[in-house]
Amino acid sequence: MVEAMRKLRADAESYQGWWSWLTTVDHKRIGVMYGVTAFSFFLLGGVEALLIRLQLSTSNGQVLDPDAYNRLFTMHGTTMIFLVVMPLSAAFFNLLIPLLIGARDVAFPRLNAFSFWVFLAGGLFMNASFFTGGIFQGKLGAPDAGWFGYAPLSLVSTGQGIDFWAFGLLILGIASMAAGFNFIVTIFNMRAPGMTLLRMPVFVWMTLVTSFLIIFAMPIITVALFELLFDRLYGANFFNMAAGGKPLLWQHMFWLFGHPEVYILILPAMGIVSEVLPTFSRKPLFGYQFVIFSGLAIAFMSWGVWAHHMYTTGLGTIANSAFAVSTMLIAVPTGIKIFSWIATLWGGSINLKTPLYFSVGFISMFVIGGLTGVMHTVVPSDYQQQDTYFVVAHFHQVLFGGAMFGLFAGIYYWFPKFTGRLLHEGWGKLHFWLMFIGFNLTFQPMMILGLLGMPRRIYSYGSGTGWDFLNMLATAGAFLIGLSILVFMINVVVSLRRKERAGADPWDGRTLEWSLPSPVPPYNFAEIPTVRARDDFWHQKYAEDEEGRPVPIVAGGAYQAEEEEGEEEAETGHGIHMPSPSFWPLIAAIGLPIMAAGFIYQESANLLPMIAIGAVITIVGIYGWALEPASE
Amino acid sequence: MTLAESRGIKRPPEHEADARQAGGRAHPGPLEYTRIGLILAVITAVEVGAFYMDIAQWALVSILVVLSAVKFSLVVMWFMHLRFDSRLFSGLLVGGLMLAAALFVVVLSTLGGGLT
Amino acid sequence: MSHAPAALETTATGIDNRKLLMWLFLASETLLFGSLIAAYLLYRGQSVVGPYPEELFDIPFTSVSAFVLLMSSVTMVLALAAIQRGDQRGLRIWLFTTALLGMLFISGQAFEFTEFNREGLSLSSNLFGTTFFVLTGFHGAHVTVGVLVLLSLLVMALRGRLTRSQSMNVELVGLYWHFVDVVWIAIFTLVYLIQP
Amino acid sequence: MGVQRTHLRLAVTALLVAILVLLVGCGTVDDPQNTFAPEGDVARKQRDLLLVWVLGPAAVILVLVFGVLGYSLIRFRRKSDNELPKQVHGNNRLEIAWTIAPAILLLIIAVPTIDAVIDLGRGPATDALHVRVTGRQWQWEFEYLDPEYEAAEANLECVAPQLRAPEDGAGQPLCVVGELHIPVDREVGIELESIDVIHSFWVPKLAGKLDNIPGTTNRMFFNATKIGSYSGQCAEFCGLGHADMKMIIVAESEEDFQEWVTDQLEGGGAARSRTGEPDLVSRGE
Ligand code: HEA
Ligand code: HEA
Ligand code: CUA
Ligand SMILES: [Cu+2]
Repeated sequence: MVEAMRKLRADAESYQGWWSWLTTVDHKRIGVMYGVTAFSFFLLGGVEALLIRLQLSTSNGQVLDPDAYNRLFTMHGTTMIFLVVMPLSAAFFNLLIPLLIGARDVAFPRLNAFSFWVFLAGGLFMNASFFTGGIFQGKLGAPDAGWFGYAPLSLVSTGQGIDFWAFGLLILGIASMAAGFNFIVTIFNMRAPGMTLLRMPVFVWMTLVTSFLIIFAMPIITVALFELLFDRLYGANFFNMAAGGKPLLWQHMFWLFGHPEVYILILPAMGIVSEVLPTFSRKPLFGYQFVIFSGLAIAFMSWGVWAHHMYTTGLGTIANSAFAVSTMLIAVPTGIKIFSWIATLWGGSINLKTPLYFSVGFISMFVIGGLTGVMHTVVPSDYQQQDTYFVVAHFHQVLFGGAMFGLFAGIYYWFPKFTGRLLHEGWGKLHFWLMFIGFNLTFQPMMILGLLGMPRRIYSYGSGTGWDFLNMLATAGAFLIGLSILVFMINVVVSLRRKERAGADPWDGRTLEWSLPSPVPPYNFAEIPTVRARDDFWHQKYAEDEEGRPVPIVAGGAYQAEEEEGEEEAETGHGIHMPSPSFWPLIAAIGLPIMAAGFIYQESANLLPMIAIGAVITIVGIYGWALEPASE
Repeated sequence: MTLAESRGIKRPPEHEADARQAGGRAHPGPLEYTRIGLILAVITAVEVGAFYMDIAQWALVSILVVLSAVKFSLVVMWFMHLRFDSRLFSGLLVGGLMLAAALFVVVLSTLGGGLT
Repeated sequence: MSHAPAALETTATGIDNRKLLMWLFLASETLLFGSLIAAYLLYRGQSVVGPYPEELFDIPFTSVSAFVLLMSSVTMVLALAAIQRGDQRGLRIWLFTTALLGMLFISGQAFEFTEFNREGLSLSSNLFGTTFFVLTGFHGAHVTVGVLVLLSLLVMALRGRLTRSQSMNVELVGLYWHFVDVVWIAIFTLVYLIQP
Repeated sequence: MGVQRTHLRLAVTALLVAILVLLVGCGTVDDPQNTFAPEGDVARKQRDLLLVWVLGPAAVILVLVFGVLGYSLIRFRRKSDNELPKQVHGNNRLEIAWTIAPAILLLIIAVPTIDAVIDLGRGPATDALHVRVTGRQWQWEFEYLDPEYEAAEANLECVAPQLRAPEDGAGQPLCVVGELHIPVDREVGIELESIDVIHSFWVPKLAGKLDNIPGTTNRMFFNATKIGSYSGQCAEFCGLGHADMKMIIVAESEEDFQEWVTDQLEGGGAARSRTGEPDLVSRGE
């Protein structure tokens, strides 16, 4: 056994270099790649946002022309949602799920690698659209119909921007669905002995719920995108009103997907916060069951509210009322979470470290965002707010103030587990405060701008509107956020060079990953653990006295003895089987954007062969994958 | 939740390589499959027959919907083994179907069109 | 379909990983086909110009097609029963028959499409053409993928690489195949038999 | 620890700044599209609904949540490294309480919401002025549908009427572009259409928006309770010219309105059509 492990470690150490990253099927490496890629896209989306803010900083801005502006906000929204928040969440799924449930890897390691490569292919493909309009003549070619691409505007849009957008989203959809299937199977099937569903950490639960939302929501947008593409490329009539088509069908389908999507974006962050708060208050999560069931309730209810994005389309009195009520009620399970988190802090021993800062930032900003959401549900006043900066403020408040803050909390919390180094606290707090202040400076003024009647998606506004000052504030805030991101990047670089090691359990953690060395070895667990309680690792460290106060267990205590017995049991199992690396997932992924490009250009440049080439590459990849003698 | 119940500290005993699944019964044999196939064929014949009969539209529609639902259930219950396999699978399929049905009934009724 | 020995590691639920994966995939496919069918129903009878479905549908022909696909489900499940018994000859025969029936179905569809096309129906001619071709086309694409996978299985079986212990491979393909079949049961009724 | 104190003070300052900004923002003089300064009954109703029923409760919830959150952060800070708090796992009664209380609050908010939805969903009053508003990339076209506003000549700047098959025997409704005149204190019934992509008709001080969707007709109504001119603009992204797709609604006395109409009918409508950017300064003041 020991011999085998030594060999595995040696194998892993000899397995280095760029080739090893291209063929890796290790969930931790894939997680790192997801994280780094998504963060790069965040910088890109952030630069787009800064350009937008520069243009809007004063009335009659001259930085961008309307065409470039429209393309930039479309790409900003699309990038932030599909290339930043979703994959950052996926990075955490990858890094953590096997560790949290006591597994050596995900259920389908190669499918997991495939997800990542397809995501990368889709992201690059989407951004390649910038170059289609003749960028050297100063014209961007990106999509220009907004991140929800309402038909018929997205039909009449000229150039290839929308085609790239639609195919890009289709490719990204494949990546998300594959990851969704994989994580559901992993969570159901790969749990260590004793890890019952109701012992799973909340983050695992939220991953499960999110994955279910993904696999049910993605097919709907897939069909919508295909319909759009058939209309654009082959003259089909789905949204063509001249032939009797209904443009509103697009909106229904988009938001049928789109609303579950916003919970796909927020639930992982909520899971992260549910792990951070207990650790940093040295108390179990308050109302574990309620937090989980409220997550399930949110997921369930998220299917019944989509038309709140369509109040002003004239749905009729009954539909508007019904969707108003269903949307309002979604605040109830969300409230349960907020209250349970605060109750977790209450009476705890709160360790004011950076991950906790970001978690508290999450709670406070998300509550503001949620309450503005509730304002939107009041249909008649939404007639005034819809498509104004009030909406822009609402969703940045939940997406940035919520999801991004939560994800940063996770980065600070788990960074030591995967790098062996803690992020520097001083830089971290500077990062937090700059971001927190910058965030409020950017998005609170937008709330007022919305109420002052500033519509969204306008490249310019007149000077008599009274919007100048607040816009200037927002721009200043955006640059402050940018500065905070630079501080974060400095922090990462500085911290990685620190000599000081983090140790296995720097935060006095509660869940299984903290029982492993940092960084985690390739096989995760030398012995698959046997789980006896929720927050199992905490209970290995502390017993509880009669008053419910934890008492540290000295090594060799009762629990430890039991543990050894458990180990013997596990000993009788198999040795460590690690999945072997494979480059087939990468090959299979490469074919997809080639095929998509072939479809887009087949008429103008007769690239029919390109479709075939792409298809062949993908099929070869799949066959190679299927026939490869791998042990997974 | 059945899953939680089926989940103890001990792993379930290793199962044989045949198709027996946890909580599931053995699959039926060729004879039974063929019988179901015959029933399916007969129902299809009845459907097409009904199509050519001179009956009221509502009656035709209800007959066709019921018959195809029966066909659907026969295939998923026997050929896809939902009768014998883990209840989780039935839950997934039925959940997906109900979700799709619920969502699109609402969409179609707000958008109007051929259904109304 | 990897060559992983069937019961190398037992899972926490006792359910096979790949079988769960397949069912999750099928569950999400219900929303894919649900969306496509909904678009068809939404635009049923809304075309502003012809050709209309009443003029084109050839019910006896399509009924035969539907019957062919239905029977391919029977042969598919017989292939599974064969491999589970260790009956290699049966496995090969039934896999072959299933693939053949699948190809027959696709040929039927190809014939139907060209026929409709000749009579003036195209993706762009009217709402009926748009929704009909996209819905049945997506289904046809699924059948095609299924046939390719069946043929791959058949090759494996002929080379003796599909042993009894790998019956899960056949079971998974079967699940997919039957699902594609039940989707056609719905389409046959909703699109062809029920007309406004 | 003093550092933590400073952080908290910083946070409080940031919050105060935010509130200050809010107050400054709402009090600016130039506010041609301020939804909180309505000049019509519909817009007033929409603002009051928000102010009374949502903003108040939301503010209370916000203060409560922030208060308890801030309090626990200060009160329960870790004082020593081996401090181990009592392990509380939850409290069902508490959980149920904070499930039910928000639900009740929301159902209460739902009542005036639905009431207002129904109210705004009614048809226009019997004496209303009927106007069809057509959106097109990128201008607004207003047609006066009541029979007394029939023009002898068509206004060639108006594209929508030309696309529509002319009705037998009927003349052209008076059509103007970019600037709609209405009599003050009289309800205006609006029909919204589009001839290309989706647009959204929005005059913040008079009424919330409703979309112009190709292939459908949406209906709304509003009035102006004060003489003046009100600026509005397209609120659904519609392409390159979206930001410039503006309009002016001029509310004037019945006499002025009639005079304007007579002018228009004689001048063929084109005379006073919008030229360039609309003038955002109120006329009536
Ligand atoms: C992470 C993403 C996220 C999240 C979590 C939410 C959460 C919510 N959203 Fe938001 N929303 C978006 C992302 C998100 N939204 C995006 C991207 C858009 C715009 C898309 C576009 O147009 O581009 C949008 C737009 C949007 C609209 C359409 C606006 C318009 O276009 O006119 C509406 C309308 O109802 C709405 C409502 C809500 C509600 C009620 C919630 C609720 O879930 C919030 C619930 C939370 C709370 C209420 C706070 C905590 C609760 C308590 C403290 C309990 C007590 C509270 C009460 C009793 C009220 N959202
Ligand atoms: C998770 C989602 C997310 C996030 C994080 C953000 C982040 C930001 N967003 Fe975005 N936004 C959306 C999602 C998001 N947005 C969506 C969905 C839309 C709707 C689009 C549509 O209408 O279609 C939108 C629209 C939108 C608009 C409205 C445009 C319009 O309607 O006309 C504005 C305007 O100010 C804006 C601003 C910002 C700003 C200033 C940030 C900032 O917080 C960004 C901060 C980040 C940085 C500043 C990056 C840091 C970079 C550096 C430090 C440079 C270093 C570079 C190198 C080393 C190369 N966003
Ligand atoms: Cu018209 Cu925006
Ligand atoms: Cu929503």
